[in-house]
Amino acid sequence: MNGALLEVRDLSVVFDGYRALAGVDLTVQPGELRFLIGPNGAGKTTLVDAITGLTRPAGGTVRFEGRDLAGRAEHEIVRLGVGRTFQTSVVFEGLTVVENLDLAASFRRPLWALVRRRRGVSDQVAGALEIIGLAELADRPAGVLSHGQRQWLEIGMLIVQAPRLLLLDEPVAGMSAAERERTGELLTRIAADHTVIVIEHDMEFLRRYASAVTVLHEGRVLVEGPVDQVRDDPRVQEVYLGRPREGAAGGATGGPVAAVTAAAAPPGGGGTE
Amino acid sequence: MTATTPQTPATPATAPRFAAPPPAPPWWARLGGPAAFTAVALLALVAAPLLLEPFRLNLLAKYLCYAIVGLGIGLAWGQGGMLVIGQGVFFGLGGYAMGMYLKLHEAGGDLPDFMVWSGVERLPALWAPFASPAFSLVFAVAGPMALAGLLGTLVFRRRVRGAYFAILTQALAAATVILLVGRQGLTGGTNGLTNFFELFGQDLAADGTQRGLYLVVAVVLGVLYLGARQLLRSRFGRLLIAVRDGEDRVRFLGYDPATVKTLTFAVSAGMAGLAGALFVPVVGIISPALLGVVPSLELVVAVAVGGRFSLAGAILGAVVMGQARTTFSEQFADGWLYLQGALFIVVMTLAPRGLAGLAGTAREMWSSRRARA
Amino acid sequence: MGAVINQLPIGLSIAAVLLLIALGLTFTFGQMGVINMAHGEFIMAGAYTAYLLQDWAGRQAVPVALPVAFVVAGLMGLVLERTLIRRFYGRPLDTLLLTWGVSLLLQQLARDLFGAPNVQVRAPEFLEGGLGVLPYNRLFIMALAAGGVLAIWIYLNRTAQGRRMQAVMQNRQLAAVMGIDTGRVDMRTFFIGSGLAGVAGVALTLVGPVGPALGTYYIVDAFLVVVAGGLGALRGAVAAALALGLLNSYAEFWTDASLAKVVVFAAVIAFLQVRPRGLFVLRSRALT
Amino acid sequence: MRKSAWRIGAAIALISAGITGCGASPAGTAGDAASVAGGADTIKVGLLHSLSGTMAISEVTVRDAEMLAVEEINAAGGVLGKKLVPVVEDGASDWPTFAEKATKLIARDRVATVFGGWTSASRKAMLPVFEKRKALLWYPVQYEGLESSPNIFYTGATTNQQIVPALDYLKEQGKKSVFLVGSDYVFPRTANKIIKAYAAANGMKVLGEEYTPLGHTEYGTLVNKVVQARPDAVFNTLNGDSNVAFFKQLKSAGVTAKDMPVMSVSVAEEEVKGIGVDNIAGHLVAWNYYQTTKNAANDKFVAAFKARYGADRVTSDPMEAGYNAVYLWAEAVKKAGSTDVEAVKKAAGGIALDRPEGQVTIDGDNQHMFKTARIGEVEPDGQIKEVWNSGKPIKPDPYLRTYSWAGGLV
Repeated sequence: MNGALLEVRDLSVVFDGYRALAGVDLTVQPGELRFLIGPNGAGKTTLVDAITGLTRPAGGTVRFEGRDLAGRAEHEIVRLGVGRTFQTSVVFEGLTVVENLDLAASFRRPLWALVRRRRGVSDQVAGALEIIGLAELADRPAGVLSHGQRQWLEIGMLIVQAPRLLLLDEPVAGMSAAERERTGELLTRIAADHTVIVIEHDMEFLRRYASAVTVLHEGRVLVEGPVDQVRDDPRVQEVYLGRPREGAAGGATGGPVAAVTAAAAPPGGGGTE
Repeated sequence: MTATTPQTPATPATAPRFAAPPPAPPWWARLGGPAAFTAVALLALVAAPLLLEPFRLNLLAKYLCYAIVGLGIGLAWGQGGMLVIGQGVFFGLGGYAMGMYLKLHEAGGDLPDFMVWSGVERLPALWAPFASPAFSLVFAVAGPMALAGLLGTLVFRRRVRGAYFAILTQALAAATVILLVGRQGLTGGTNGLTNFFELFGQDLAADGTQRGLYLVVAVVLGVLYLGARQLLRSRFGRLLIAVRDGEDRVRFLGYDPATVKTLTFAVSAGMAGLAGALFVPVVGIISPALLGVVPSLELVVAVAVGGRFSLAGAILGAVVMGQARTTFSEQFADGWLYLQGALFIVVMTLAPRGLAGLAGTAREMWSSRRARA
Repeated sequence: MGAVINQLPIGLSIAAVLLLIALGLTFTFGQMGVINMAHGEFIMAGAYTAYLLQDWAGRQAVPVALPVAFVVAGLMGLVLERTLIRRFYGRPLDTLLLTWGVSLLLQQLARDLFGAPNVQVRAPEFLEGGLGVLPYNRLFIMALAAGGVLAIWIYLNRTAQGRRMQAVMQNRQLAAVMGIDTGRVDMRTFFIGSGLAGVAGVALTLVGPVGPALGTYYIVDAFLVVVAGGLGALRGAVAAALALGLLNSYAEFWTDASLAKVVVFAAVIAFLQVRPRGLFVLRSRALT
Repeated sequence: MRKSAWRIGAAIALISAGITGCGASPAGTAGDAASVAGGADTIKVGLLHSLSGTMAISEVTVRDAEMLAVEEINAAGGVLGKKLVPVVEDGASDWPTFAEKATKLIARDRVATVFGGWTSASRKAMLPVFEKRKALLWYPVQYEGLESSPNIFYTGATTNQQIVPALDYLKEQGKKSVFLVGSDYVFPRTANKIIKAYAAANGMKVLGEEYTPLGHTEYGTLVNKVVQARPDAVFNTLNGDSNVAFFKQLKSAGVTAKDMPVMSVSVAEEEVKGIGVDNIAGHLVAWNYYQTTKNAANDKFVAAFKARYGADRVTSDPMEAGYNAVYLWAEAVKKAGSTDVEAVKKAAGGIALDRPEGQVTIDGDNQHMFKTARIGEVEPDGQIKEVWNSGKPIKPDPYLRTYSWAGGLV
């Protein structure tokens, strides 16, 4: 296990008595492109949240480059080199595209250095604009971007920060076919020189771009391995095609919302396979 | 994932979001207009002192003091999303620093008059440094900044924000007033500090002194405005807006929003403190009634009326509301509360971007019509 | 030691007043994110309701006014919600300023309708006298607060309407997706929250002044209770009101009334260092 | 930037225009205030009270009384053959506003004199304005003393005309111990200092001294402290709405006027209604005037006031003091033959008039009034019955120089 970039050991997360993660182990080596899949409620986003400091784990460890991430604030974890995107993209609508990128790129500057105005566009930002294909929209406010463009901008904001590990949460959810195509290319390009973990529901996308896959189910790792092997695993097939067990898991939170959530959850992308 | 996965970033209770998001491009940050600024500056520095009778000039100086506070509120609230309804506390801290200096100067080595009435026999140690005008002025700015820095650190680091923060600043204002009133021997109680006659050897009642003070206030306001504008156009300003619109997201860019907010809060408190220090010689009194919840809220409302997203709007609002208040109470006193109340409701409902926003909209309509013609 | 025991009922009665006032606020603030600065004026409306009912009910005005004031203040809240606040969902800070404007208007209106001086509401005979240090009117307020908490608990947990209200409180969008008419729920919430303020107003006529400024005396403390208790959490409001009430009474006993207020504020700040979101908080994964 | 800057520019221009527009009225050189005030056949006088805000409740009644006096004087032919024109301004319960409005009345409206103020804070805020501009203020409310500005006439009681007689009365009644309860501001703290000095010299015990913030309404703890201390009497300097809460909570704690009377110095007829007669009946108050005070001048005042403002209105001490102030000033102007501030001040000393409270004489030295102290008891009908008076007007002594026990106070 030595030399692993990310090592998650026996990680558990509890929400009001409901165990969203129940002892997850995950190891990611430098340079890897890892896909995380699983049905609704499997704990994929929770896992990413716990790694990036958004959610405090109830137990277990997360080590990044050998350093324990426990108890560190989100921004400190980012500064160690772990970047992430969100399912629903959150770019700063009040700022322009280039300002969004520039802000992301400046994160290692001391605060006092930020008091000076930005002059021009740094090479790094210009490069990222090129990669994500938003060069001609550089000076438009991010608020006018389409859903797909926002996701790319978010990825761009990650790239300029040069993280050693990228965590992308459903980057193609809600995208058109053409947008998926471009996102896939973007992903391939990024994965060439970054370590990336992608949460994805979309099986088509998965088949095209994934090599290694980890399947989560009910807060545990169900299977891990190359994409074909995972796809043929009977346990995975049971989870995805067999009896829908996520309803029971959701019910454990109790209260009206849980009832609502279980029923209201739209059929996830994972169920399409 | 279950449907509890991250929603769009707005739980109503905590997210400082706006139904009608501000017009995306920060137009004020990109339009350079030294000529226009110079015109306003000339009007304020040359025309006003020449045209206004001393009584009105003195009132304008008072409004400009409020405008300085408004500028700070615009920075913290309009740009940083931190609604402060305890800004009067910082204003008061600056005011008291200046008031203490003037009072000691007036007493000329004796005890200030109110201490004699309150049975204080020796000058409290807290007062001693304020015999120095330099210390008083520095404290007027640094004191509020330090207090805001402390409160900000305590509160923002624990991610208390939005409504909670607003309520805490409100409670701070209420508690400060009670403390000031209760420590009468030290602070002059409800009466506050008053009865000043001289500032740096100048007779405060003289028209010339008041004109000079007006100019000082106007220049300070102008300088602070330029400084604030510069700050907003910098990366820090972009970061501040980012914090306003998505504090948690900023964390994932590797910044600590608590630091950004605390700094901004402290800067805005420093402005309020300076305004308070200038206010005292202009108006001649500082008392707890000036820094409670109500005056603090009135300042915020003035900024809302002027336009919280625009620094110029914040200044405009403070001046307009100050003048409106004076005019109204001269005409019909009872009407002021109705008018003030109604004004907030109308502004918040129909023009959340305030006068500045209305002017912007009007201009856009005009220019688009002209473009069509 | 005698002081500790003596002050206990006084602390509890302060807590009861705080709780009565804060109960409505936890609702409107917790569920709808509305910081209703006009809540104090709904309290005032309740107090004036008792005053007006004296012409008809004489000294029984206070008990008679309880349900009437609930409806009167509730309707005022309803009107406020329908006409103004509904435009402001998702802008809590703006509602603060908006409702402050409303509160100024209502105060001035009260001045014009009832005059600036305080008016008198006579307490019913059966509330004269008391048990030891605890007067009957204090006991009445404590009973009222306890009754209010119980009624709300039953409403929230034992009725379909209450469950819908909880659902909206926990996840508005999802509740809407589920087919809950969130607009109706909001109306109901505001009606109940404001109505509780009216009830509090009637109770306050027993111990305090009845005048146009009535609401302003209680509003800051009430908000502190809500902040310390946590958003929309009934048990949080109860615990926070108890804690602040007791702290207030003991701090005042050992220092003075001015310092007690400062102590309470400092305590709330210190407490938020430990529990930034208040005592009880609904866990949410929403990213803000 | 350009656009926003233009916006401020436009606004400032607009405001400046507005200000200068207003300023175009009777201008002239600022400075010498009064002698020609109001032009040929009228004299302007300023009435400056809080008409809005927390103090409006009290101050409006004084404004009403002063207005009545102005109207009566005008109906009788005015002063020096000129009609008085009242200029009413709102102090808005805000001390800097008082200073601002005082400046306006003096410098812009050029009034001959100003009648105004209620709280000490408002007076302290106005004082430098009147002193600097050599103008004249008539202040109508009892206050804490320790002041004697050459530009202010004080028509309410100073401490030796209210607090000291109240203590004399309590002593006479055999009260050996008192508990001091007050709002946390200047008047109560000063009053209590005097009370403690008096008590020390007269063998009275002060069992406790408690202050509550202005507007405080939670008196459970304080009442508890009072009850435990078991004093013979309570000396109450609470202000405004706090009185309502205090008396209600005192009564519900089972304290009656019989076993523990409360002597109040800020509760007048107007406040009794709000407190509720049930809650305060039997307790004591100390003033110089009550609506029930028996004499011809008062019968006339009460009748005129009710005729002007409604039968349900009551008159009170500060109202009467404000009403007197206008008459006293008018008398001084007649005597001086001019409205010039210095002339009026010189003429004022020694003027004696029969007023509703009895004879009032201006003390030319400290510009306070000789006033008769009266202790009253609240009746079940809400009126106040006089139970004791000082027999003759007491010479004002704002610094208590003639009282040996008060030596260490100032």
